[in-house]
Amino acid sequence: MSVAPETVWEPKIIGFFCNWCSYAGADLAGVSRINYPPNVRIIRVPCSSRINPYLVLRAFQHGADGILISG
Amino acid sequence: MHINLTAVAKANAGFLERVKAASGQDVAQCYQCGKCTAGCPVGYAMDEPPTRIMRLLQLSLKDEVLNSNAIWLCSTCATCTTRCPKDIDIAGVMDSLRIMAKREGRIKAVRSIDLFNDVFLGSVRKYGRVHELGVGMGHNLRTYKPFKDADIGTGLMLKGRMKLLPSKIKGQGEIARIFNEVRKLEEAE
Amino acid sequence: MKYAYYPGCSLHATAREYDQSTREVCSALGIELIEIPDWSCCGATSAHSTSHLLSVALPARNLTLAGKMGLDIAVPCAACYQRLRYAQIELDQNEGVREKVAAVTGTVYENKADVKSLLEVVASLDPEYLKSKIVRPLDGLKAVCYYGCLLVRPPRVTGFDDPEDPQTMDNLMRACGAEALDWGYKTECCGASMGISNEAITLKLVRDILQVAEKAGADCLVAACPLCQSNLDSRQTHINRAFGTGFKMPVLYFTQLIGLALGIEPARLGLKSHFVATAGIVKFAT
Amino acid sequence: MPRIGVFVCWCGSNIGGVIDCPKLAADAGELPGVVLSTEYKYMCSEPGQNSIIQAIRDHRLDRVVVASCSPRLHEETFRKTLARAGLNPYLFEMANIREHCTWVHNKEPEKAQVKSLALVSRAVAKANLLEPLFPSSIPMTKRCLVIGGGIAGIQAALDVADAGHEVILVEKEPTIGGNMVKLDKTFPTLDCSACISTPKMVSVSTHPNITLYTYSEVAGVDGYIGNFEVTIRRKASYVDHSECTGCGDCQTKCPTKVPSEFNLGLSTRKAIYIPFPQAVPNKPVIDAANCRYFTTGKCKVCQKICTTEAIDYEQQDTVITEKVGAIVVATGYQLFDWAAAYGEYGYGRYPDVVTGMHFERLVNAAGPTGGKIQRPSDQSEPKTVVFIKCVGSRDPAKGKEYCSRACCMYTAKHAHQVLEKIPGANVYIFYIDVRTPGKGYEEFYQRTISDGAVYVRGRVSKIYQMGDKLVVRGSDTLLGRPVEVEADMVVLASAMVSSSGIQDVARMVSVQVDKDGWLQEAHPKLRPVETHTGGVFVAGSCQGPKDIPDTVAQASAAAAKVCGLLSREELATDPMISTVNQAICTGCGLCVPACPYQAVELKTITERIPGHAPRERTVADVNSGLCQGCGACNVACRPGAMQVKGFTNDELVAEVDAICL
Repeated sequence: MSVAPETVWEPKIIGFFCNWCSYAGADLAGVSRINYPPNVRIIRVPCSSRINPYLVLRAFQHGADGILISG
Repeated sequence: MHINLTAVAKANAGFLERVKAASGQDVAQCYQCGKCTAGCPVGYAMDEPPTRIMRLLQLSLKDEVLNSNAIWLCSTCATCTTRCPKDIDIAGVMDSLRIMAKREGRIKAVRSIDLFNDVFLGSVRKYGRVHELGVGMGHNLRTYKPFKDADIGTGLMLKGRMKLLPSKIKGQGEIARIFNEVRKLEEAE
Repeated sequence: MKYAYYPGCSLHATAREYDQSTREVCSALGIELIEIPDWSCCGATSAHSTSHLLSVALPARNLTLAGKMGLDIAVPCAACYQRLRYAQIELDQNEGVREKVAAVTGTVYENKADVKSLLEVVASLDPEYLKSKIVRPLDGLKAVCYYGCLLVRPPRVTGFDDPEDPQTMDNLMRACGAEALDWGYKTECCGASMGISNEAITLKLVRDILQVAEKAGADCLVAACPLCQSNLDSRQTHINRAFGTGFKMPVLYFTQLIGLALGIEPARLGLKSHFVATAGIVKFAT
Repeated sequence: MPRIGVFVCWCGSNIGGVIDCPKLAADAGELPGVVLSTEYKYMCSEPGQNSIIQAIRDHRLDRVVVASCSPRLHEETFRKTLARAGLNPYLFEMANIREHCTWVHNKEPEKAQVKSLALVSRAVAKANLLEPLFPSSIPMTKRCLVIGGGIAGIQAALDVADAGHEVILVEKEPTIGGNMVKLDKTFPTLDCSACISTPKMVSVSTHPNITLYTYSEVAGVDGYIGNFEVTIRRKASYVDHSECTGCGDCQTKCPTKVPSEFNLGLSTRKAIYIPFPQAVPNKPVIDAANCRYFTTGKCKVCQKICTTEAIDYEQQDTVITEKVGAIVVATGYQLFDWAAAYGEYGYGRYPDVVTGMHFERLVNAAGPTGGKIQRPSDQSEPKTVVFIKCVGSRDPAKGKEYCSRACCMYTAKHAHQVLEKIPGANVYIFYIDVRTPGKGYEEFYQRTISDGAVYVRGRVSKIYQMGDKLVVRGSDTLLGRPVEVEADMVVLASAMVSSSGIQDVARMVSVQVDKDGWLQEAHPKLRPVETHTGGVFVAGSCQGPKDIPDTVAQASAAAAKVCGLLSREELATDPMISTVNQAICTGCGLCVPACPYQAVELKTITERIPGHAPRERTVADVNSGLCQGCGACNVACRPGAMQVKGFTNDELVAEVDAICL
């Protein structure tokens, strides 16, 4: 990806979060108003075992700079 | 050096009961929250602040308690008593401990306070009322600081607030009788 | 209103102005004080630090004398008040003590006279009546009321006001037109009992009280106890020397301030015999 | 083409105060498939929900996306809204723009605006692919298995049985009663433990709805919620309990003495024995490992004396199966093996250093000393007794990190009992904190102090024997001084740990064991007696250390959950589980080991293709009762035959594509 020198580069991070633990954890971060950078966007999965490697590759293909798998 | 609680309990058997009988307070109820020390105006100057006095009592550590300067420095302001969550009259316990220490001749810690009491009560005994000038000067003489507070004393005198001579009451004999009888009764006990 | 008056040793000497102002104010307000004939010392801290029995027996004599008068007792001195109250409660509730006291005094105690502090007595007047008597209100005077220990503690013994935030004196000051400031040291100990025997501690305690009063913006401290008053008033020079401070805080009896508001001449209230000059306070009475 | 409605919620100022909701709605309106995009102050409110229903009708919507809070909060709410509008509730998707966006990016509103659109795009992309889903149902076997016959198991069994359901109660010991029946008195009321627990034990044995298997263990659990099949191994007792009258003659005459488990070795029992007089069932078993006949081939005294010919040396272990719909695990606790860990307390080599449970037996009127507190070493009455709390508890170095919760109170009770039974006794209790959170507990503790117990704050560093005294060396941290006591007896409040067989039981019922060895409840606060395995519940101290009141309360709670389950004729299952497209399944079987719930198995199907002879083929099959919808099989499946409904490959890929934009 090309980065224009005058803009600050911001990574795009896709999170795959287990509904039962880390998704709830991200909810808790919200309830607790814990600010974090808006670069991460979360997709809910029923379990971290549902995350297919293909999904990770697909995300990279579509412009993601980092993947956060949490479960 | 470990405190041998077994030996202490044996050596000081009955001490806790005597404190309880004299003060009417059950120090075992103290749960060491520290509120008495926190509010004590004199706690900062004590070797064993009130909370520790209570703890030492719970373990029957008689010498540590009766030799402490704390029981003499206590100003009897009763802040501790007023705020104690377990409703222990800590100031009352301090009174009892002072009395016990005096009877056992353990008054080395803060001799001047005990002296003051002696001089004060001597004045009451003699005249029925306290002669403030006499007490102040008597105390100073016996603590070898004859001119302590002389400025205040002089000030009071100049302002007509210090009587040079004591006033004696008519019932002075009754007062003397009270002192004598109290002593007799307490010695008998 | 008629009371047996127990001035206590101090009011006959170091606290003569308290005695004077008490008599003036009570007379002006229609409170008749009849001094207990041949009253004796209550024993104070020294007695209860030495013997529990002595600390009850000495006040018992006075309670009995007042009982004979058929009057409740008004006590201006906080220390005497607390000792008399304590003795009264002990004699009422503790049969063993009652018997021993009878043995050492040779008199059987009968609970006839109730013990009241002078503050309580004055405060029991109808506030409207009191206000109607005010001729020179203390407008603009900022006062901090200092209750000390023995008027309010322990509450089991005293009980007429809140031990943490008493208001009796504050209300009287307000009735007199003064502003009674809220402050944090109303009931902190001033260490008067150790003033002679352990002055270093007393100086520190008084310094703290004066400091808080000054920060609160007070023009003067108001006391209801001869030991507190003389301690707070007379030691300021020593404190300034010891701590490098510059306190000049007038310390007045509540009776002196009420007296001023009632229009009584300052001279008759003993206002000239203070260590810290009270002239600045007298000016407020307009 | 689907007709999607997007509803952006302001959530008052929670969302609306950070981002521009009308702009988000307008931008979402441009997304593929969206025919309506609007916003409202509170979407979850009654008027908000009604506006969705109205929009579904007015705009013929067939998919709904709500951009608001977390689906964990309101997914159920809006699914019901869809159902009220006559739409399949699973044609719904949520975009979490509150917890995951405005609440955490409130200082960067522009970036939050961009992110919220990405989150809505993801939801819309998924919504385009949503299919209607339908719950299926499974039948319910209206019987309950209770594993463990302590007070928790007893209470749960009685409650379920009283509600009219059949209960199978399995206990591994020869009697039910567990730990509670060994105790002397219970805090804070000091009522006799046996007196309140033995009547319950009798009720179990006489209850028409309860089948009791003592001296038995659960050997296997198959099936799933509503349809479990349980294998129970009944250990040979060598006594035919249908013939035995429980007269006890055999036990009297038996020549072999071994330490009594019930009395923790403080007394002996025979090789044929009834553990204690009030045992249920009140029939003996033969301990073959110690029986003279079994070890030497000679004796048979019991057989000779038995008038009903109940002794049967040929008896074998038997295995039975039972079908149940629900399981309550109530396997309880045991005491931490302090002697293996605490060398400073003597590694168990000082006979007068005992545990709290030993003390219970020593102080119990029905115990080996008739209730006289005596030192195990010389049967003398101890005059100075030291209690040490937190032995193995709150000690991550030597024992467990957790607090065992009951010890503060039972130690206070023990101290009270010493002071009551031994005049002039000195009692010292070494503690770190005193924890008394229960009704009447603090009052009881204070009463013990009034009784004369001296509490010393500090851990004991060492115990050593000196003559006939045990020197206990500790410190008083309140004074900051080391102290020591010359004690006659030391009682250790040793930690509660889960029963030794817990791992096996947990594996059989597919319940997780936590880091400390306790069974994991589904939610520590809101689902305290349920587990992550449907139909399996926990009761009592198998879930964590507890005292009797909490144990009984939890047992009744578990029973209430069981009764709720058994009251149904059949069970609706969550439709968001795995499904196999058997047409493309190759039968490779990779999904079978991937499944943590044993929900997938291979089966043979017969395919009939016109023009061909029928042929048999192996394919995967999902048991909808067992499947929890985790999707591990979905990932393992190479041809893509296995799909979790609601989280299919296509749906997730669409989500990834949309969220990356």
